[in-house]
Amino acid sequence: MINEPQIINEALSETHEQLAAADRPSEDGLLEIDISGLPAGELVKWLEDMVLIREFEEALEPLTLSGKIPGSVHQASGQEAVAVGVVRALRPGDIVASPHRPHHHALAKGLTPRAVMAELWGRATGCAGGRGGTMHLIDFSLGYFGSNGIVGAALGIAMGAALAAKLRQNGQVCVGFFGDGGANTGRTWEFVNFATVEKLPLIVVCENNQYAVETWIRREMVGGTIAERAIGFGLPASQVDGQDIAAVYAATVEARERAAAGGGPTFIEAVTYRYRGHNTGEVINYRTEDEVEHWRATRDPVERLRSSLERLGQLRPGQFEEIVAGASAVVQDSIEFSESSPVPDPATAGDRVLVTPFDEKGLA
Amino acid sequence: MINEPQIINEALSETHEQLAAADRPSEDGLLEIDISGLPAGELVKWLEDMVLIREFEEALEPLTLSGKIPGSVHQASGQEAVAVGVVRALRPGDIVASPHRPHHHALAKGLTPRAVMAELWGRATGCAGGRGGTMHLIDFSLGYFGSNGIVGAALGIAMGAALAAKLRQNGQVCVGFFGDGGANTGRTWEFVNFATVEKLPLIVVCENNQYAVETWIRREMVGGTIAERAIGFGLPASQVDGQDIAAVYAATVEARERAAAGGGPTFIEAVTYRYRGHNTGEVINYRTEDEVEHWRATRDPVERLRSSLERLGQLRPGQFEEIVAGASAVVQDSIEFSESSPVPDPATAGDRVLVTPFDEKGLA
Amino acid sequence: MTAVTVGQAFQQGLAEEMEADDRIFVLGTDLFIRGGHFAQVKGIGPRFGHDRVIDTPISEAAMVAAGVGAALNGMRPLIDLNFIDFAFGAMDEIANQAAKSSYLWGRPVPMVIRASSGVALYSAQHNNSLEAWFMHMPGLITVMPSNAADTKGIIKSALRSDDPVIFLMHKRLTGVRGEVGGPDELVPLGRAAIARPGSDVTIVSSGIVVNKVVKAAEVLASEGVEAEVIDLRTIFPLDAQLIEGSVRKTGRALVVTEEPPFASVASEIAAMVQEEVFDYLDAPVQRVTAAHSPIPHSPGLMEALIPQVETIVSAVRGSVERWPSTEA
Amino acid sequence: MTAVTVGQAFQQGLAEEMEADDRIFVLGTDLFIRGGHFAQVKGIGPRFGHDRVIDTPISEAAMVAAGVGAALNGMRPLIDLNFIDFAFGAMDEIANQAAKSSYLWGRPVPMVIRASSGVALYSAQHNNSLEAWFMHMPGLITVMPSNAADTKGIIKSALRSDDPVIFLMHKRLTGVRGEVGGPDELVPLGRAAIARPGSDVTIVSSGIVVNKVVKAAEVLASEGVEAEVIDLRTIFPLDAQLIEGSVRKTGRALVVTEEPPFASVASEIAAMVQEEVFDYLDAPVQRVTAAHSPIPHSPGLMEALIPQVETIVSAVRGSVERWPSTEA
Ligand SMILES: Cc1ncc(C[n+]2csc(CCOP(=O)(O)OP(=O)(O)O)c2C)c(N)n1
Ligand SMILES: Cc1ncc(C[n+]2csc(CCOP(=O)(O)OP(=O)(O)O)c2C)c(N)n1
Ligand SMILES: [Mg+2]
Ligand SMILES: [Mg+2]
Repeated sequence: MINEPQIINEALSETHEQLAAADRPSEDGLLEIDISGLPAGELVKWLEDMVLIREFEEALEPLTLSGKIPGSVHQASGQEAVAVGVVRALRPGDIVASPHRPHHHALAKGLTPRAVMAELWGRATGCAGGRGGTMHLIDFSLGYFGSNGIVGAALGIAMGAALAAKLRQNGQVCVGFFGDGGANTGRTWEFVNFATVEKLPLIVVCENNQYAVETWIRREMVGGTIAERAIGFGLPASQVDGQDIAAVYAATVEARERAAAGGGPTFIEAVTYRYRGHNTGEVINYRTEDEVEHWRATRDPVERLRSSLERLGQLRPGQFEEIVAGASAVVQDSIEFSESSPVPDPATAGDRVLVTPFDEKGLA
Repeated sequence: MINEPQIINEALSETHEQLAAADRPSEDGLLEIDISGLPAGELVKWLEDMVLIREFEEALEPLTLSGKIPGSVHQASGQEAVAVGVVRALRPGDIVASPHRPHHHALAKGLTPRAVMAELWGRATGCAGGRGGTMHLIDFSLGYFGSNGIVGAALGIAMGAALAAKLRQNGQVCVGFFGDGGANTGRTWEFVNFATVEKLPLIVVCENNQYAVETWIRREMVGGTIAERAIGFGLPASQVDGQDIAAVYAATVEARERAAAGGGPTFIEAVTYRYRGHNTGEVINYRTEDEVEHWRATRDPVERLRSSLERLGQLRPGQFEEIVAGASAVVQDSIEFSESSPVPDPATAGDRVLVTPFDEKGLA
Repeated sequence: MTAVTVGQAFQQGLAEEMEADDRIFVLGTDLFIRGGHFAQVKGIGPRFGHDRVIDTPISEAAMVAAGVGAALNGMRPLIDLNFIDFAFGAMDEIANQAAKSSYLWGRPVPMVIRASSGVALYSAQHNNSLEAWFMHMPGLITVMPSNAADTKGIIKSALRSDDPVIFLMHKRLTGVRGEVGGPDELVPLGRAAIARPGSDVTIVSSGIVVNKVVKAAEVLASEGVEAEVIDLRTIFPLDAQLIEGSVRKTGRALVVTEEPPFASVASEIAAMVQEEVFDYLDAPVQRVTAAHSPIPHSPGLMEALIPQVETIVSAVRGSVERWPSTEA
Repeated sequence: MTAVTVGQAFQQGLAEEMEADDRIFVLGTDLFIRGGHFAQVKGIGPRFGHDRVIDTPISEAAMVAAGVGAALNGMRPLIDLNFIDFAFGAMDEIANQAAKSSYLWGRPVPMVIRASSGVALYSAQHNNSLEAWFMHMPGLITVMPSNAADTKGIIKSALRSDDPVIFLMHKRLTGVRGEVGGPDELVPLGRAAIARPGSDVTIVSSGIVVNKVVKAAEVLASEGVEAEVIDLRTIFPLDAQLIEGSVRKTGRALVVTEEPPFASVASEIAAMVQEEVFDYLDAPVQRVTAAHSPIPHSPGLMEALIPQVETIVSAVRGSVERWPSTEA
């Protein structure tokens, strides 16, 4: 009964080759995107958002490895276009909830790098007072209904928030993010079904970065796309190129309109890629460096937007480098801010478990 | 915010009319079935199985209302062709697991009416020694891996049994039943997905009787059929007329062959109907008597097989009445058997919780 | 004042609160027409309409998630799980989401989860007693009324609480009648009640078991032992003060519950009482609980596993005989 | 004999049993290459192949259901849930299916559920302590080793048991080294161990906490108080005899656990000890547990909520001062 050891994902080369075959890169090697439908005056800001996310994520690995950030975190480098494309299509009062890989969503939704970074550091100045860390970021005032440590759970919170929005008729639209791995947990489909039946103002966004930890999507999912799976639950669903911010934005605008008009939820599968390991410090044995390089070279979402903007003359020479430098400074500031922030007072460690007062015997 | 009271399912008339429009009944008002592909010599036995189930189920209401059977039970009158059609397509070593509406499966799989009836009565002679009742019937020796009180759970047990069958390479094929309501519980789709990924020898049978308690399927499920939903999980899936034993049998034979050949699971949605309430004693406010009558008149699975057999001269005049009388006597016997059976010894009530011995303090 | 059933008391309390606060809605399976498996919300659907009584698919995770998300977004949902056993399918949503939001995010989840509970028919999978689980899990309030008045008074408090409340109704109490308070009479969360005053032994229990304990107290009274019967009403936060005060007086305590014995509500009360009033105790704190066993279908087996009046009486008798009172 | 980590001890025990019994297989997420989130089965995949180490989708209900069904059909699965918190998504499969089959159907479910547990980093949703829940639920065995030798010896026993066993490995023990027994050395389920003998006070604990308790015992010894430290190893069935015997001797007991306090394993032991050896007790049985709180991210907050050596020492000191020994 003993098989041969087999360490690298056997289907890997196939993905890579399929990808390469489908690619028709432009001169700079990147696949072109069409940004003509986007609000021209805002696109530099979008690029700034994406660069900030990239810089933020890329700063984290050494901070976790050195223990300054306790524990490891899940970086989203490579997935910037999904976060920014979705959030830019929303209105300010709209709601977003994230899974365990959330920094890009949180930053896109307006949380400051300081609030997020200090939270990762477990400092009192973090957005959850240092109690939550990366998987429990929060800012209700910005419509950010939390990152979540449990696969699929954030979609449930967004779904429930959408139910409240419907009942309160307040015009809010809610977005629940999850990953390709989250497409295999039963609760995801309960949430999708319920939202569809109740025609909730919900946008379901599956960030299909093709891996769940070390598990390639095709290892644990047979048949069509995740969007095709969703169609069986009776809601409009489509797959978009998650590295193309224009595609993500357009799909979200349409979904938002439908939701706001009482047309119910929409399912968006955004095909994307994470450049880093599942978590900081991971030793990657399940995919090749070639594969990563191919994604970077042909589909990097930041570079694709930059290249389009440059081609259309909306980015002057040197401006991109300025943006990167600016973002880097902001991230650096968030690190210094975190380092100099106080840790939460241990005397408060047990506070706020309930609103109802209690002590070590029960009712206080 | 107060709406008009609204007691009858608003979409009811629609179903009924759709049905009526689609129907092309034969002379006796029944929709014909084509039994030419079935093993001719066995069909009278199949009819006997179905009649036995019907008689068994129909005997239960007064027994529960009088308290002789403690609690109420879920009858499957009207769903006989699904149970018999599926089980007749299996081999003896194959495995079946049922949800809360299980008597038809248990009897079809070979449990005696005495063993089942006495279990409902909570008697020591019941198939679970009186511990289980209707929702925990069991006979491992017959490959009957239990009825289950939790919606969707039986499919999980069948799926796990199928994993064992695959690992043990023993040729077993496993069947997990659930209802239309069970198509909305997340676990169902986890089980389906896992079975598909692992190519397990599993047949997933959804008995779509169109109601989950009082809830009409279209109230809590939007879009296509349940089978179409299943297709998104990458396994072959089809909807069959569950009142046509030939259709059920054929679909199961095909599924069994696929499973046995290593082709993995198949999803069968059998559209059927329950004549009785969700449970004995239920007051039915959610569908019309007309609807029930229409199903009985055009699609009764017992009558359809009987009519076909009579048409082909495989049932002599009077034989059906003899079968009914025989079944009725067997059911009557099971009642007398149960009534005269001992209740389990209260001194044993706490036995067998674990194999490892323990007492009221812990380890014994 | 006329007597109503526990089920009707629940409906009254719920309807009154729904009239007063339009953030409250009810969500679960088969509620609108049938009123739930125990008719616990019968009539609420037609009265308040489909926006306030939402029928759902059989999707317990989605039901509770809907409640959590809606509560975080300004509503006050009552999620009806029918049987508490179905909470297994929503356990992450209860324990990891609802119970942790106040702590992590500073925004509590004002949601009530109602479920029928307690030992009755339908065998093992429909008769799990989970009050100890909820008591153990930080971030939840758990209540378990024993009569109609408390049912009404507590559901009203629960619906006004900012915390997530697990509201457990004993199946076999559903039809039991009693008088109830008016629209402004609330029973506070966290406060136990003295169901029968007494001086010789404190017997703590909750839910349906209180009735058996009161009967046992009558038998004991005829033997000269006056039991003080405490009805917990709220399982957590525990009304430790009331219990301790009583045991200081009586010097003897018994806890009677219908749950399995280990790491139970009864364990907690026994542990707490001996810790806090050790010097007043004439005898160990005893526990009478259900057996460490699933609940079987056959009624005779089922009854053999749970506390009965006679078991309670003899536990007290045994204690008094072996450890006679020090004073008197 | 060379020292191995607790994680390696687990792998050794598992591999030995897999060699001996080909009904054993392992199933969970990210096991084959990565060896699980704690490298707990690192190397087992390549060694035994894809039929014996089955990677799954993120579908906890399906994982445990696969285990239950396979166990009922002749196999002996080890289901790896990575973190015990993910059991929430499979709670029905654990509590309503695996735990009830022996009772209802007379066929036990020989399945081991392995998970990392105990307070560590990653905040509230990844740091639930559920051993009390499993202890409370009839039909389950729950174990929680404190060192490498027991980890190996207990996983071997668990894999040979016919009952469903919840095997909890403390996250912060994963890399701790110790010597382990050979292929035939099993540690029986249900048997506690005396981690340090003593005569003045019995301190009961389990898992990682045993280390803190032993340190506290050293401090106490320097003050003239000799603590007997009991390492439960198995949470249920509880080794009540060993605990009672020790308390009969010492007259004083403390339970130290890292879980929330109410209806906890600590509650159970406190309740049981005072019930069984009341007449030997000089002082109430004390509990030192984690606070009734979710576990936060910030390490300082986290440490403030769980028992520390100093808390344990002062609890014993407080007891001895307030209730001095009667004899001696
Ligand atoms: C219910 C549950 N099971 C398992 C885990 C452990 N876990 C955390 S992230 C992850 C992989 C998620 O993959 P995917 O959904 O594709 O998101 P990605 O990491 O790719 O962003 C797993 C298994 C969890 N957090 N929750
Ligand atoms: C997880 C769970 N939720 C709810 C119930 C209560 N319940 C029992 S049967 C049933 C309806 C099931 O409908 P369906 O699956 O269509 O089967 P049918 O009764 O029609 O045979 C419900 C809601 C349950 N047993 N388990
Ligand atoms: Mg992924
Ligand atoms: Mg149905």
